[in-house]
Parts: sequence; C-alpha cells; structure tokens
Amino acid sequence: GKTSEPSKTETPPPVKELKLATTTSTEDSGLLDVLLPEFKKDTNYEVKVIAVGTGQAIEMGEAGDVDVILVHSRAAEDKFVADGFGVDRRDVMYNDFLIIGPEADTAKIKGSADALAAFKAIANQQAAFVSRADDSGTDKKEKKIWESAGIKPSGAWYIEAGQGMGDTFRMADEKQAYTLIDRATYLALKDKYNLSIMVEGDKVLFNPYGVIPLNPEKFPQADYAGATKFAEWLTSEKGQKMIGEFGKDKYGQSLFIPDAK
Amino acid sequence: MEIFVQGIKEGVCLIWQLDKEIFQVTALSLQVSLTALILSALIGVPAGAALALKDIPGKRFFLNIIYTLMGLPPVLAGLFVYLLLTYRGPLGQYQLLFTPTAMIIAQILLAAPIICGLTARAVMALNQEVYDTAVTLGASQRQASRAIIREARIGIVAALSTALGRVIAEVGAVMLVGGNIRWSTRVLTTSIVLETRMGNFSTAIAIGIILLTLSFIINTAILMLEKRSFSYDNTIKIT
Amino acid sequence: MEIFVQGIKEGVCLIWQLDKEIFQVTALSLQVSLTALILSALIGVPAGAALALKDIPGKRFFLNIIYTLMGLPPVLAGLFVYLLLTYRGPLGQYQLLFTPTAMIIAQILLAAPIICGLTARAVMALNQEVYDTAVTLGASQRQASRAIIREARIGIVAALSTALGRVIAEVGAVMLVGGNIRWSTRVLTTSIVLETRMGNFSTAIAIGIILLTLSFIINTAILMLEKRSFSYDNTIKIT
Amino acid sequence: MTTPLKLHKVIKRYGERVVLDVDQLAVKGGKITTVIGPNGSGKSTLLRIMALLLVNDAGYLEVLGETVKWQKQQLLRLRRQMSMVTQTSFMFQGTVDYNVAYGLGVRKISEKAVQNRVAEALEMVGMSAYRAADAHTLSGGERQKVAIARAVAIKPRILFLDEPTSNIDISSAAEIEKQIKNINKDQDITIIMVTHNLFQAKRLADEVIFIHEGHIIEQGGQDLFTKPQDLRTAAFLRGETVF
Amino acid sequence: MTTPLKLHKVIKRYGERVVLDVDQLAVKGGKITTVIGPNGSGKSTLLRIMALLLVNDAGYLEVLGETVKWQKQQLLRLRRQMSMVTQTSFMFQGTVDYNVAYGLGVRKISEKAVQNRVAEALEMVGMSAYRAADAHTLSGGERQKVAIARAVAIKPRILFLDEPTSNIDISSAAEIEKQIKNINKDQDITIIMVTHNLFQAKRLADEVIFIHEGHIIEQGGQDLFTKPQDLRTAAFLRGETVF
Ligand SMILES: Nc1ncnc2c1ncn2[C@@H]1O[C@H](COP(=O)(O)OP(=O)(O)OP(=O)(O)O)[C@@H](O)[C@H]1O
Ligand SMILES: Nc1ncnc2c1ncn2[C@@H]1O[C@H](COP(=O)(O)OP(=O)(O)OP(=O)(O)O)[C@@H](O)[C@H]1O
Ligand SMILES: [Mg+2]
Ligand SMILES: [Mg+2]
Repeated sequence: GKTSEPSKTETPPPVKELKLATTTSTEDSGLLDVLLPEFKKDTNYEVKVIAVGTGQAIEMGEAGDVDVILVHSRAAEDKFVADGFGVDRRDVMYNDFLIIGPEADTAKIKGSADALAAFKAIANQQAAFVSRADDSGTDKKEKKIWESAGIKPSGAWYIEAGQGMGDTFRMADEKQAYTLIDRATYLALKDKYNLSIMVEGDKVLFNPYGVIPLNPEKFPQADYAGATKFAEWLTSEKGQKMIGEFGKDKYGQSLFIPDAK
Repeated sequence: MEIFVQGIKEGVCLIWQLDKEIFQVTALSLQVSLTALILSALIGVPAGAALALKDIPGKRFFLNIIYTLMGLPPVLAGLFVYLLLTYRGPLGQYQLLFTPTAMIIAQILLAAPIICGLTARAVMALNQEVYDTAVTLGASQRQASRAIIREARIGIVAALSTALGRVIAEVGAVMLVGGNIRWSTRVLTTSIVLETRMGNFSTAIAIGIILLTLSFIINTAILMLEKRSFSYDNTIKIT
Repeated sequence: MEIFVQGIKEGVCLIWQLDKEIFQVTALSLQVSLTALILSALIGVPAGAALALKDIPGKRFFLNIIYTLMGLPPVLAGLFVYLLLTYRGPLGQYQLLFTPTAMIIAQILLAAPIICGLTARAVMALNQEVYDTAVTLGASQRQASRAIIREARIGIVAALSTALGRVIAEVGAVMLVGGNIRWSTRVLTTSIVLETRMGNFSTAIAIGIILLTLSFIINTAILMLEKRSFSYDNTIKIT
Repeated sequence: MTTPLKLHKVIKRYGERVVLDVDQLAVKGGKITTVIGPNGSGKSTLLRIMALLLVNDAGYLEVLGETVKWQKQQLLRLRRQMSMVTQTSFMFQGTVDYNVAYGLGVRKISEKAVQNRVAEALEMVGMSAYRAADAHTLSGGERQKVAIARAVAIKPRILFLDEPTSNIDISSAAEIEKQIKNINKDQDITIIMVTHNLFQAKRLADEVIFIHEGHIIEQGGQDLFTKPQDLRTAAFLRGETVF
Repeated sequence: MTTPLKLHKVIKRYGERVVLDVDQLAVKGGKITTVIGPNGSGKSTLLRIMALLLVNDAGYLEVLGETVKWQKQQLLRLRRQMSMVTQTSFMFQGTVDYNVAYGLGVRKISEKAVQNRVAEALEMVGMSAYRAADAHTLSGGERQKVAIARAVAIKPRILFLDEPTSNIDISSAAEIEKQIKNINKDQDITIIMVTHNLFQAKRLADEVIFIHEGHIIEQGGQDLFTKPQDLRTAAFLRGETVF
C-alpha cells in the first residue's frame, strides 16, 4: 500500500473529544456507527462511546467520568436529573420491546398484542422465561409488567440470567424459553437463533431513550457545550431523520422511532 | 476510596448475616474451581512432566503451544465449550450448557495449560542427576518420573496456586457457558460483574473480598500440605 | 464445529485484507499488555527474589498474600483502578480513566503478583550453594541476588509467560477502566466480548485466533531470548 | 567365570569430540575391577554407559548375557540387577531413611524387610545415627556414605562405584573398603569402581583398567600396578602427567 | 606475624546439636593451614564461618583485624579479600569462562584484565582448552579444577579450600599442590585447606588443625603428624576409627 498521505500541509481544525456513556443496545445495533461520523462532520466532535449497562452508565454519569449519557430508563433518568447530576433531559427516540419465544409456544401467546395477558399465560403454564435480572432498562421494564400483571415470578421456570441482552437471547434460545427483548437487538440477532416474535405493539412495551448532558455546575470538567451540541444534534431534524432511516435498508423497518419534541 | 471501606463492611455483613444467596454462590464457586483445579492437575502435571522429559519431535513447538494456551482468553475458551455443548453442537444431546459441569470443562481448558506449562518448566530446572539416581536404584520410567515430580514440588505447587488464581478469578468463560443463572450457575466472579454493571460498586467489592479471602484460605491449605512434607527448610539463607 | 473453520478463515482474511481497525486494535493490545508486562517484571522479579531471600518477619504470610493476589479477579482490579481514577477519586485530576494508561495500571495489578509469586518460588527451588558461591567470589548482596535470578531463569521466564497470558487474555479490567471505546481503547479481548455479545461467533473466534497467534509469537521470542543465553541443553534426558 | 559386562566398539561423542572409544572390554564376574585414569579420560562416561544411564553412539554392549537394545522392559529388568554410587552422590529431598529405602520401595518389597535392610546398610557405613536427618544437611563425607548404603541396600548383582570415598575420612574409608570386599565375596557381587586413590585401587583390585583419553590403554591384574606394559600407564602410576 | 583469622568461643548449633565449638583459634598469616578430621566433625562448618558464609550462634571472630559484625558493608569489604573453593564446587550456568570471570566481574575490573586473569588461572589448573565448555558438562575433576581457578583468579588475601582435589587425578593434584605452594609464597596468601588425604595435608602444611566432634583437639606444625599430643589425633593419623 501507499505510505505517504496525499497532502498533510493544511492543518485540520483540532478534533474535540466527547465521552458518551450509553447502553449496549445503541452500540450493538450499529446505530451509533451511523450517527457519530455524521456528527463529527457537522461539529468536529469525536464521540467516545462507553457501552455498558444502564445502571453502570448512570453511575458513570454520577461520578462525572463522562460528558453525556444516552440511556433508557425513565425513572432512573428523572432521578438523575432531580439529584442534580444532569440537566436538560431530552427525548430522542424510542424503540419497542417484543416478547419472543419458541415455535412450540406452550403458553399459546403468539399473535397477541396484550403483554400483560401473555405474561400471565407464561406464568400459568410455568413456561420457561429468561429474565435479564441485571437492573437494566429492559429488566426494569420486565419487572414492571410482572408487577402490573400482579405476579411475583419465581420457580424453576423463571431463569434469572444476570446478563446483557445478546447473552440473554442466546440463553433463551438454548433453553427454548420466552424472553423480553428490544426490537433492535432482536432484528440484529434473529438470524442466529430460533426464536420468533410472539407479542408486539402493546403500548406498555414502548421504550423511550433520553439524552442527558452532565450538570455543568456540578461537573465543571465535563464538556457541557459539547454535550449540549450532541443532544441538540440528536434531536435536530437531521439527527432525527437519520435515526428514523436507520435499519430500513437492512431489516426493512426502523429500529428506533425518533420522537424528539 | 471510602467505597472500599464500605465494601469491606458490606462483605463482612454478608457473611455475618449468613446470607443464603452469597453462601450458595460461594459454595458453587468453590465446587467448580476446585473440581476444575483437581482435574487439571491430574491432566497437567503428568503431561507437563512428560513434555519436559520425553524426546518427542517438535517438543519446543509443543511447549510453545502450551505457553500460548496459558494465555487463552477465557471468553474464547468459553466460546469453544459453548459451541461444543449448544443443542446444535456435537455434544448438544447431553444438555450440559448452563450447568456447573460446563463451567468446569471451560475452566479446565484454562487451568490445564498453566499447570502443564509450569510443571514442564519446574521439571526442566532439575538436573540429570535426579533421573539417573532414581533409575540406577531400579526405578521404572514411571517411578523415576514420580521422583522427578517430587523433586520439582516447589514449582508444581506454584503451578497449582497460579492455576487456582486463574480459575477462581475468571469470569469470561463461566459467564458464557454457565450463564450466571441465579440459584443455579451464579458464582462469585459473575456476581461481581453483575453488581458492577448495575453500578453497585460497594457490593461488587464486598463479593470480591469474599473471593480473595477464599483464595487466601485455599492457598494457605496448599502451602501447609507442601510444608508438612518437608522437615528441613531449604530456602537460601543470605548473610 | 465448522464455525471454527470459518473463524480461522475469517481471521486470516482480516489480517490479509490489512483491515485497518483490527490492526489498530491488535497494536493497542500489544502496546498495553507488553508495557504492563515489562513494568510488572521490573517490579515483580526483584520483589519476588527479595521475598524469597530476605528473612523478614511474617514472610510466609506475605508470600501467601502474593499467591492470593495471583488470583485477583480482573473485574475487581479494574474496579479498584476505576475508583482511583474516577473524576472524584484520589487521582481523578489526571483524567486517566478510559485511556490506555488506565488499562496498563490495571493490568500491572494483575501481572505483578504473578511474576512476584512465581519468581519467589523459582528462587526458593535453588540451593544455598548459588548464594555461597557468589558471595565467596566477592559479590555484594545485590550482585548475588542477580546471580540467583540468573540461575532461576527457567522459572522466571515461566513467570513472564504466565503473566503475559494473564494480561493479554484478560478482559474484565480493561473493559472497565478502558471502556472498550472504538478507535481508542478497544483491544482484542474486548472486541471478542463485543462480537460474542452480538452473536458473531465466527468473528469472535477470528479475533481470538489473532490473539493466540500474537501470544505465540511473543512466547517464541521470550524462549528464543532465553535459549540464546544457553549453549548447552541441560534438560533431563531419560533412557 | 561369567562376564556380566561386555563392550564392543562402544563410542560416545559429545559434539565433535569422542570422549569414549572402547574397542573391546569384558568385565569379570564376581570380581572387583577398579578403573583408573586422568580427569576427563572418560571413566564416569564408561560407568554411566555400563550402568545403562547413557546411550552409546556406536557399538553395543552385553549386560548379564543380554545384548542391550535400550528398550524399556529390558532396561528395567537389567537395571533392577545393578546399582550405582554416582560421583556427586545426589540425594533426594527427604530423610536419610527415605533415600536409602528408595531403591527397595520401587521394588515393592515389604515394609518390614525395607526397614531391616535400611538399618543394615546404614550400619555398614556407620550412619545409623543419621536415619532421621534431612539428606540435604549432610556433610560431604556423610552424603557419600549414605549413597553407598543406598546402592548396597538393594543387593545388586553389579555395583558401580564412581569415586565413592573421595570425601570420606581415612578410617571410614578403610572400613568401607573392607565392607566392599565382604559384599563382593559373600554376595558374589561384581563391582566396578573408579578411584583416583591408587593405593585404594591397588588394595581392592582383582582387575584394573587404565583409561586415557577415552581409550582403554591397559587392563590386567595386580601386575598392572607393578609391571605396566604401556608407557602411559607407567607414567600415570608414577604420578607424572600423561600428556 | 599477622593473624588474619581469630575465633573466640565460636559455637554453631543445628537444633539441639552443637556441630562446632571452638574455644580459641588463631590462623597464622601467610601460611598454609590444613584442617583434618573425621566426616561430620565440623571442618566445612568451620570454613564456612571463617569465610563469612555462615553466622555463628555464639562467640565472635576477627577477620583481617576487624571484629565481624555481620553487617552488610563490612561483610562485603571483608569478603572481597577472600575466596573459597566449596566442597561441591558449584558451577554457575554458563561457560567455564563465565564462571572464572565471575569474581572479577563483580569487582568491576577492566574487561582486558579479566581476560588475562582468567586465562592465567585456567592455565594454572590445566583447563585452558575448556574455556568455552559449558560448566555443567565438566567431569568431576575438571569441575574442581575450574573451581580452584575461579577462586584463585581474584587473588584473595585469604583462600579457603574445602577438599579441593578429592576428585582430581594424582598427577594433576601434585601440580595443583605445587601451584598452591607458589601462590602462598609469591602472593603472600593465607591458605586454609581441608583435606582427607593425610599425605597431602602433610606435604602442604605449615600448620595443622585436627578437629573432632566440633572441637579443635590439636593444632601444631609438622610435628603434629609425627608426634601427636592427643590420643585421638594419634588414632586418627593411624587410620583408626576415633569413636
Ligand atoms: N554433556 C557433555 N557435553 C560435552 N562434554 C561432556 C559432556 N559430559 C562429559 N563431557 C566431557 O567428557 C569428558 C569425559 O568425562 P567423564 O566424566 O567421563 O570424565 P572422568 O574420567 O570421569 O573424569 P573425572 O576423573 O574428572 O571424574 C570430559 O572431558 C567432559 O568434559
Ligand atoms: N543445616 C544443617 N542441619 C543439621 N545438621 C547439619 C546442617 N549442616 C551440617 N550439619 C551437620 O553438621 C555436622 C558437621 O558438618 P560439616 O559439613 O562441617 O562436616 P565436615 O567436617 O565438613 O565433614 P566432611 O568431612 O564429611 O565434609 C555434620 O554431621 C552435618 O550432618
Ligand atoms: Mg568422573
Ligand atoms: Mg566438609
């Protein structure tokens, strides 16, 4: 290959760095790989992505080790802001959760649009269900549905994996069990495993993502300007359009629905 | 750093309250890692000695492979076992995935090369005299190898300590093939990861301290066993 | 198991196509792990030799602590460094979190006890004669220690191989303090985890194979260096 | 008279250098053969080959009537009938007892018989008081005595001794020489012994072998000491350098 | 006449057992002192204490005019003026050259001077041809020769020799004895030598020490060999067991 670059004479403006803590779903789905280069072009900000569980992402925000967080756990986000760690939370997008399961469908829930009923059926049948049980956004959502359904899940059929989404999907496949999964991860991984969609479209399954810059008063070292630029860009017309388009070419549908107000 | 103090306090509390879950998790950690360690020793020590002693072609290459496998990434070892045990895999029919057995198999993949490699090195540090003396007194090759292993004991005990450290601290492989299932395949290390991911740093540290205490106790036991077999302290005395 | 074949093929392809990202990731892995290894050796070898030789009170206890730390869970080491380097932590002002430096620090915590413990054992396997001969020829304590380390070389090289295996394969600590940031702190092991999480098993295997190849090359280099310093092959010959 | 050891055109090389080149050698059964020669002449090498510890590069040897094939079962069978005191008297980690019992242990002899034989062998070399001592704390001479006891305890048919009394005091050495003669006579053991002490060689020898630069220059009875045939032998016996 | 080595009520114990108990001992400077005695009588222990390799449990010693405090700087200063051939002639891994140069290397002597001294020392023991050989492949006698060269190369003021010729052939031993006498005279080196060879002890000794069960029974000149004062000395010299 060539060793010499064409022209190194003109010095490009210095690239600034921005640290983003986010959940694994945004990185693993490939969304950020599409958005960030465009964001860099527009603002000259290089975003460093630290993809962890929602709990850990929020903890990193509270410690002041990043500049901005992009997570999905409304209650925790509100608390984050209320406690003064972050400011200006903005809605960015939502995706939705699915209940997936094996073809055999012992709980007979396929095709239903009622998540509560489906969870009840699973519990009644004691059909194997893998829970992430890791306090992630998905896990919190699942716990809430059980609560609404008035069930305290326990027993051999209720498997608490304590792992990320991809690993939980893998385990559910091995065990031919039901599980709750976000659409983005499901679409990205569905070809690898043998589980299909049982329940979708229920309002309770919606999963909103919010972006929150760190509070500049509490964390003067954090790049508030950059974080705000990032939040603004994500919620701008351009950012929203890109989010809406993402995944259409590959899966024939959007993975994330933009919903910035 | 007060989070460490808090972690230690919390660790003591967990043990003090005889927390049922932490006991079960600790017991499983012990069971899996000790079983893996013992089985790895049964494979690794003779294999290492043989590798050091036998004049097989490509011996250096083999040794090199073993040293390389000492650095087998746990995730890769886990992946390998996973692909063997998955229901679509060659051993799928035995339904071993997400069981302690699977975790033991994966940990053997990690521990056996360490024991084998370090045993080989300990044996290689010995002199010809050991072998000559044994066989000239009528030892068979097998008996002489046993004499050699006995002389290399210090190095072999180090191998065991190292391998123990590797498996008891390891998380990538057991997470993948065990699945970190509560009440079933959750061990200390996977708990630490889980708590860390949930942002519960002090709980993570508490569990870590339980793990270190455990491994301190096992190491003490190993060293006691070794010590008992010597009357004379033959470490170098410097003046 | 055809997924392994596919993984190997993919690995070769990745290298063949001079994939820019995999090169960067590999280079960072190398840089971080080798730096950590070298710094750990600079700490661990003298410390291990001193621990084996010096008649300090509570020596056995110290040794035991070192053996225990050989089994420090990477996540715990990572957590420790994280809490040191976090914005409000004692070293927060240096902004080292999520940098290769942080990864190196964490890996030193893992590698140094291994090198120290195994060096101590290798030295303990030597006889009084080494020391006596050195000092009677006029060596100072320091020079005699160097002679001892030289005699224990076989064991110390084993320590280096083991520590290398530990750090290059380790994921928990670098993930936590490095953050697995693309183009910045992503290394081979964190890539493997990422790919596994995304279900890309063959890519994970491909990267794993690159990692193993790397560690094979480094081990070969270590052994060559060691070999070069000996003319005579003094391994035991069995008949 | 039997010949338990025969060598035919046996050669041993290290790299380029030929360190042993024995055309023909027959060791007389039931006799004491002493081997003498300068440092580096190949005495230990010869003993190690005869004791089947070192493989020759050319030629072959016959041990106890069998041509040595260097094959596992045969080696074990032959080795079980011989033992050796090596020049360094290497001791296993453990007590004196452990060391002397080792050769009996590998033969799966009853525990009681082992104890008796160990006691007897240590008595013979005057080391009974050291049974429980750690073998690595012994003095130079004590170690050699234990090594002798260890080799004798198994009652071999052939006993190789490589400078066994070099660090032993004169009165003990005299006692050990007496014992060597005794076991040679009483138990009909063939003994091959290397020594630099020409007086000792002469006192013990039924046969003498003089080695020089890897070659057996002369072999004979007591006459060899008084009427050496070769000039080099004569020079060596006079204490002159043989180069 | 100087006394480079003095011992006062020096005791060494291992566990319960007292292996050395020297009330008073003065070694004459510039002389050759030979130490004789049965196995296990404490000869090597005595040498190791005098060479500052082993700490005594009671009493004190004076070396080269200084009372030994077993303190780092002093030890190094004193050790740099002595060297020892140990009973086992331990060799470092590496070539013969490496071993002989070791003591010069630690003294940071110029590379050229090192080469000269190494060559000279190996010449002295007739091992010049083995400079490049690996020290661990040497024969027993060759190893002792190299150990002697190694100790002599540094030109110490006190030289300890613990049975240095036990595995060396008679003509080489005679040559080495001559060299020992030479360096004693020419370089004014005080030499303390343990040997079981009474002829050798007699040939070399300006002074003789007889040790028995850890005690110095008798010390004297050549007379000691002909007219021993103590019954135990007499018995030992006659080759009788001294128990
Ligand atoms: N592994 C080896 N590599 C190279 N040379 C060797 C090796 N082993 C022995 N030699 C050489 O072979 C020669 C003969 O050695 P051997 O031990 O048989 O001598 P020896 O007659 O027993 O001498 P000594 O009386 O000193 O014990 C020596 O010069 C020695 O250096
Ligand atoms: N570390 C030790 N522990 C216990 N006993 C020891 C230790 N070292 C030496 N001894 C004993 O001390 C006694 C004296 O040993 P030393 O080596 O001084 O004897 P020596 O006179 O040199 O004998 P030799 O002529 O056999 O070399 C011996 O009986 C020996 O067993
Ligand atoms: Mg020899
Ligand atoms: Mg001695």
